Amino acid sequence: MTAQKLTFARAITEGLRASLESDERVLLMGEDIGRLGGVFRVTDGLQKDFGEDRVVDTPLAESGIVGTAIGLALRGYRSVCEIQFDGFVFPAFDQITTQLAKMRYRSRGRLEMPVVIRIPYGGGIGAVEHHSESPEALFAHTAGLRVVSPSTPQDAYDMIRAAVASPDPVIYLEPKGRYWSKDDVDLDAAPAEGVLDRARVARPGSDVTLVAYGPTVATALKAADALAAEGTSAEVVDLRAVSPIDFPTVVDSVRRTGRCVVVHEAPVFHGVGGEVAARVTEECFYALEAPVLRVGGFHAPYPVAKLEHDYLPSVERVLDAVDRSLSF
Amino acid sequence: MTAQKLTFARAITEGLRASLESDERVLLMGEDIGRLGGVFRVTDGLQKDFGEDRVVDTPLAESGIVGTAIGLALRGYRSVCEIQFDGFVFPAFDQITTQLAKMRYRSRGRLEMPVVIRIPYGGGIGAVEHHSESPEALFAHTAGLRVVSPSTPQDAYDMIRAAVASPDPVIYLEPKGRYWSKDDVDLDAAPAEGVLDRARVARPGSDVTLVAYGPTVATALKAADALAAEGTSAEVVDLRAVSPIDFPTVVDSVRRTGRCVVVHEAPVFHGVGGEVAARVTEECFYALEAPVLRVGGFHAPYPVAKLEHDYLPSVERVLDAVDRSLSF
Amino acid sequence: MGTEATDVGSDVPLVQLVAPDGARVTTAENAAYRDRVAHLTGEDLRRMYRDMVLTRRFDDEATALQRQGELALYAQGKGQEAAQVGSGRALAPQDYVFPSYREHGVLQVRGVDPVDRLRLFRGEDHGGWDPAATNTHLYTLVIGSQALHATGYAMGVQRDGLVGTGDPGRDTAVVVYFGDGATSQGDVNEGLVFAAVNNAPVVFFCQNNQWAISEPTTRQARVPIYKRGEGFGVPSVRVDGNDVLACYAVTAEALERAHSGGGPTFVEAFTYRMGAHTTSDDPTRYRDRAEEDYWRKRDPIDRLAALLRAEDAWDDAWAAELDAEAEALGERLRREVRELGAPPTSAMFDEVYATPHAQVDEERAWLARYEEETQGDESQEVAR
Amino acid sequence: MGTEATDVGSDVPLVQLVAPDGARVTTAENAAYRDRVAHLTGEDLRRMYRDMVLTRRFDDEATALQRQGELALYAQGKGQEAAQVGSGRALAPQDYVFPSYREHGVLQVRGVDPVDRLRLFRGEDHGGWDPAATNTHLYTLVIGSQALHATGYAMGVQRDGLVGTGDPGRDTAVVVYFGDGATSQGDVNEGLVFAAVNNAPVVFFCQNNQWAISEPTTRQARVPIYKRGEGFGVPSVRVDGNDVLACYAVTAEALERAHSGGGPTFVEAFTYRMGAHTTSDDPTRYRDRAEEDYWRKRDPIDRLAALLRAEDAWDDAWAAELDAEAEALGERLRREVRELGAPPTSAMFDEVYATPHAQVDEERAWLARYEEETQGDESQEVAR
Ligand SMILES: Cc1ncc(C[n+]2csc(CCOP(=O)(O)OP(=O)(O)O)c2C)c(N)n1
Ligand SMILES: Cc1ncc(C[n+]2csc(CCOP(=O)(O)OP(=O)(O)O)c2C)c(N)n1
Ligand SMILES: [Mg+2]
Ligand SMILES: [Mg+2]
Repeated sequence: MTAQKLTFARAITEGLRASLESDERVLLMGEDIGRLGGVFRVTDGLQKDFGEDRVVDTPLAESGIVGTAIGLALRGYRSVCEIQFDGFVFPAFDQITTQLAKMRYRSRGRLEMPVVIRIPYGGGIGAVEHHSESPEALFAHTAGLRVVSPSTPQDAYDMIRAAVASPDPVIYLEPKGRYWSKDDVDLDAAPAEGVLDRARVARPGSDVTLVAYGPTVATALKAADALAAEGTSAEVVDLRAVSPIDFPTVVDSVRRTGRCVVVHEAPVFHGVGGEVAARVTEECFYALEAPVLRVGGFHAPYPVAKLEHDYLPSVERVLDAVDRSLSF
Repeated sequence: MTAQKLTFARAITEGLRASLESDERVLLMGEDIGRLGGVFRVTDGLQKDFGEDRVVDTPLAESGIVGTAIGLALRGYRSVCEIQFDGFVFPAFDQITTQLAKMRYRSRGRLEMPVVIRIPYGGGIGAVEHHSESPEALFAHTAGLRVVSPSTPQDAYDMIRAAVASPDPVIYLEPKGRYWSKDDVDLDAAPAEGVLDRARVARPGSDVTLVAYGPTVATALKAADALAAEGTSAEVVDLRAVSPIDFPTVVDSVRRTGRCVVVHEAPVFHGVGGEVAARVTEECFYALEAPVLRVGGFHAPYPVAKLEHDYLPSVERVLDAVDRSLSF
Repeated sequence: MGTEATDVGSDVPLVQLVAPDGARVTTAENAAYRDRVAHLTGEDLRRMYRDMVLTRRFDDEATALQRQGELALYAQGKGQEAAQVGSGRALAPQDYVFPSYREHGVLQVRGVDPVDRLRLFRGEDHGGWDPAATNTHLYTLVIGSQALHATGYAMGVQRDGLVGTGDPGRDTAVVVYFGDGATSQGDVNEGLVFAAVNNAPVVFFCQNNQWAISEPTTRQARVPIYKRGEGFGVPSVRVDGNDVLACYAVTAEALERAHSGGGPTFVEAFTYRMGAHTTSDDPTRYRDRAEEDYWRKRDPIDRLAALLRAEDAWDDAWAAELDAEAEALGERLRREVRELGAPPTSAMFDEVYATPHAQVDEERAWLARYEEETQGDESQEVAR
Repeated sequence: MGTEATDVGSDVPLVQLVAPDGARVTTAENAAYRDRVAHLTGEDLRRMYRDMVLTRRFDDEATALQRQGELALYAQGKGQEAAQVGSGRALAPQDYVFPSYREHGVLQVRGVDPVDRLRLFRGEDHGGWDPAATNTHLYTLVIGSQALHATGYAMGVQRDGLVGTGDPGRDTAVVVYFGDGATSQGDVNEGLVFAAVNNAPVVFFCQNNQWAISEPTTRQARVPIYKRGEGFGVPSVRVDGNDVLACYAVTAEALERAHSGGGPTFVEAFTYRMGAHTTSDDPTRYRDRAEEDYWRKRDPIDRLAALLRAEDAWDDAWAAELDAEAEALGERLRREVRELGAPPTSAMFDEVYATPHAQVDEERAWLARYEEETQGDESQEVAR
């Protein structure tokens, strides 16, 4: 293994580069992804290396981006669409929900939709409105889409390659608050198996299971550190995907620990945590010592930057939930 | 009380008529709602009575309908937008999610958004693609929206009037499969209180709680009949609203029955049932004899009409879930 | 009210090659279009006539099948046969078509099997045919969204190097069909943006049939619809949509532009939906008989018949054969549509994803088990 | 590359009343527009100059505050002052404005407090001012969506009977601002559809500043942007966006049309974004100095200064006062923006709904309790 220390963002760049290199029908499309390299520079240098026909600066229209990517897929191309920020995916919601997700089904498998939609998402970067949201539940409810979010640079690299290779449409959610975090990435590894649908035990433990994905995996790991210092052993499960959800891994963990706390940035109300809690409770009813608890955003629009740290699930709020679970 | 037997659809017509009469700033907007009276005839006769400026046939563009309704609200008008079918609300998803839901918050309460979006939803009518879906979870997750669905003609009448009178935007989901069902409606009753946020015990019972809303309330009531014949007493709670959810009423019921089954037409995966199950489990952990079970659509696009009866939650599938709950 | 539907530019000149009475129209303005149909022989015209007659028969049979409860719904194309057959006949086999949901005449020309065309309306399939077999995409029900698919497909064709090769067997273009109502949707307008900026080989073929369900075109636009394309820098033309030769000619011109690298074209075919919007619709609620009568006199099939007779291209034996062929089509539809079964319950879960998805797999297994168990339980259930 | 940005129709004639050197432009074509500014006195021109200078100063101060970490972000308007002040000055007080997020000059004219204008960029408020106080809506960040709000608002004005009353104090119109990039969004195009069909009193004011972040206008359109309106039947005009008088004149014309019942107008103001897209942007990655130099010579403030001098409307004492006023504005911003506190945590839950919502109420109560408890716990937490 020839690992390099890369930022999370750069790991995605390298994953895109590898995909562009290995299949000439892979295209990147989006606003400002060419000469500028995207507002987060994730596509930096790729237009220079692969040309304007493969790394395409599109008109400013998200429905147009996804809609034309669908057409390109029908012609055998594999488009990776960049949505500039989470809050700007909604103009494309119709194309994603009624067309992209359903085209294969509608055609009884005759048509394939290998389209990836990359969305920098989540908060904590002090941004203005629409730049910090977590819309994963709005995609995960729709059959036909795969919805994933990496939490480490290595997963970011492996998962973007797997997403581009997938014959199914993938909503690839990039935790933008982690873009600048660094870690070892093995760029030469063979394409990883199962990264789009298998959860990962990020830290083993025995007293409580913390379920997280994307940006909150780091939060959960920090909470686990703090708990360890107090003598509580927390297992951290990184879901990687919220559609599908790898319940066997979660259930196996909760059967051992008897307690579960789900952590995401999105509002708790009608969020992914509800699905996890409902299903884990079904499967672990007799093993649970406490109800599955959820820590996440509140039922309010993402607030102004000055308040976001009170809105986001902090390590402290995770610890508070673990305390409540333990004392149930 | 001067009750009349009215169809569900006609009860909405009369609620709209009452709203148009009592406030001249109320407008109806939508495709084909004028001379045609809408494809389900819910607005039948209203353009004739209130004129083309108040019952407006719009261009064929859902984003345009909701976006202009927002502008009209800023000028003091109260628009009721008709979306022709559930599957056609998605072009308006951006305006609903990023503008309608957030305008009040963005302005710190200086701007009001009294907009109602009426959506005939749900299946069972033998329709083609996009005409039978249940998208409620996709709205309920977004703060700023109220999301409701009546289950009886009287509620349809009371709730549409309350929705139009509400200073908040309301997604008003009409169970189209129930449009032709008839029941007594008191058109002279004073505007009903709390119908947009209080659940209704549709049938009292003591052994198991069935939670439903919109089209599945009838299903749950039929299941309760069948269960009664077998000696099982089921309480049926009609949520009326999925945002907010009246948890005290549900929790009170489940604390008494110890068992709970949630029924909706939408896919179970990441659906409203997850929120209900998670929260009920938190509040009733020691009272529950079995995990909260969910009955609903599958994680697949709404199928062809020939298969819809296998897709929809039937009375039998509710009974099956109750059996599983009872034998847990 | 009878005139309201044709308010938006009914006085605008349009490309016409055959008058309603079947006489050729010869003007200075239509010279280039006349050239484009000059090579069509009597046999070519009879072929178009055949397509139109079979499309009309298909329409009538499908409507009848719906009335008999064999179809859930049906969207009639009656009156639009010239627009559909004329444009369709201008296509090369390698060109790709994105229909809306009323282009039965286009499907006829492309060779999509008539029974397959009704699977969707029967509620047996969301699509119904293999797009690859005829380079004809499935029907799209969400108004306007296919305009972007077509543009993207055309961008793919460009990347494949199949524009401007000079080889008529290889140069490839895309035609997307939509209605007057659809022009109001953001997606159609974004399609024009993307097509214009990319100079994509796509023809936007708008059938202005005067109505979007109950709304006349005046509720969608206040200037003639074909003007829309020009605002995006897309060459635009209005054609008499009931004149099959004119529709052929303008489409041929647009395709030549696309094939040779000249980019997109916007065509407005001015026509009329003679039937209801769908079998669920009741047009008497919103339009009057005078308007319908006006257009009935402009029936596109009558017009082509008159032309064939005027030019001695009509042949009674051939006409009798065509009658018999239409009869046979009707007979086949009545028989085979009824025989279309229902897919197995498990088909509900097929092809949601290409690769396994845990929740789909579990739910499929659950339903199979449930159905098996309740099969045995039937008696018990009835008792309930 | 320096010319790429101005490729789309930079050779198209546009309405101009003042040349870059400050000389009045007198042509046969601009006669009607000259009439519209004939009544403007030297004092009127100085007032516009003042607005432009204060807007520029506001811009510079805000940029500096962002650099110092006092703002999260800032979107510079430098170079677009003439388009914004000229159009803004044509408005009547009762007219309603929908800005995008860069219309600091419009806000200046409308009287939105300068400190309030920065609350959004400080991350202290999603809006920042009371729209009713100045008939100026909040900034909208989702590109193009305000085009529909403006059209709907204008439809409300029509229903209020405030179009074509003949009373200049009552007739009401709406102006919506957006950029060249925004013209690609479905919503802007749907706005044109709804405005056209309803003949709504709304002016679509597009500032074509040559760039949408890093993308030149050629990525959005292949014909001049003002053509767009015509395809919808909306009268359209291109104006020199760096000529404050021309911008005033075309907006006045459009507003007169709207006020009197003539319906919508589409204005393309051809201008340039002299600064970065926002303080997060680095324009050196996508455009070259030659282009920036070209436009620097066309600075709208310099042009108006030259006009004032050429017409003896410049007054040194007045200029010195204006300098002092700009100084004071800067000083006030530097002081008061720093003093803007943070809202209380509970504000997060305020005004999500107008009426109680159970989940919001519970979560608000939960967070208050949690914060109270952890306040006391602080030491314990640190220990963790
Ligand atoms: C997004 C969307 N909104 C609404 C509908 C419902 N609908 C089906 S057809 C139709 C009218 C279409 O009119 P037009 O585009 O003129 O085509 P035509 O039916 O006349 O061929 C409407 C409103 C739909 N299918 N999709
Ligand atoms: C729907 C949406 N997509 C993307 C963005 C991100 N974004 C912000 S400004 C901008 C460019 C806008 O260009 P233009 O309309 O020309 O206005 P300008 O910034 O030049 O004033 C983009 C892509 C957004 N705000 N909204
Ligand atoms: Mg039509
Ligand atoms: Mg711009």
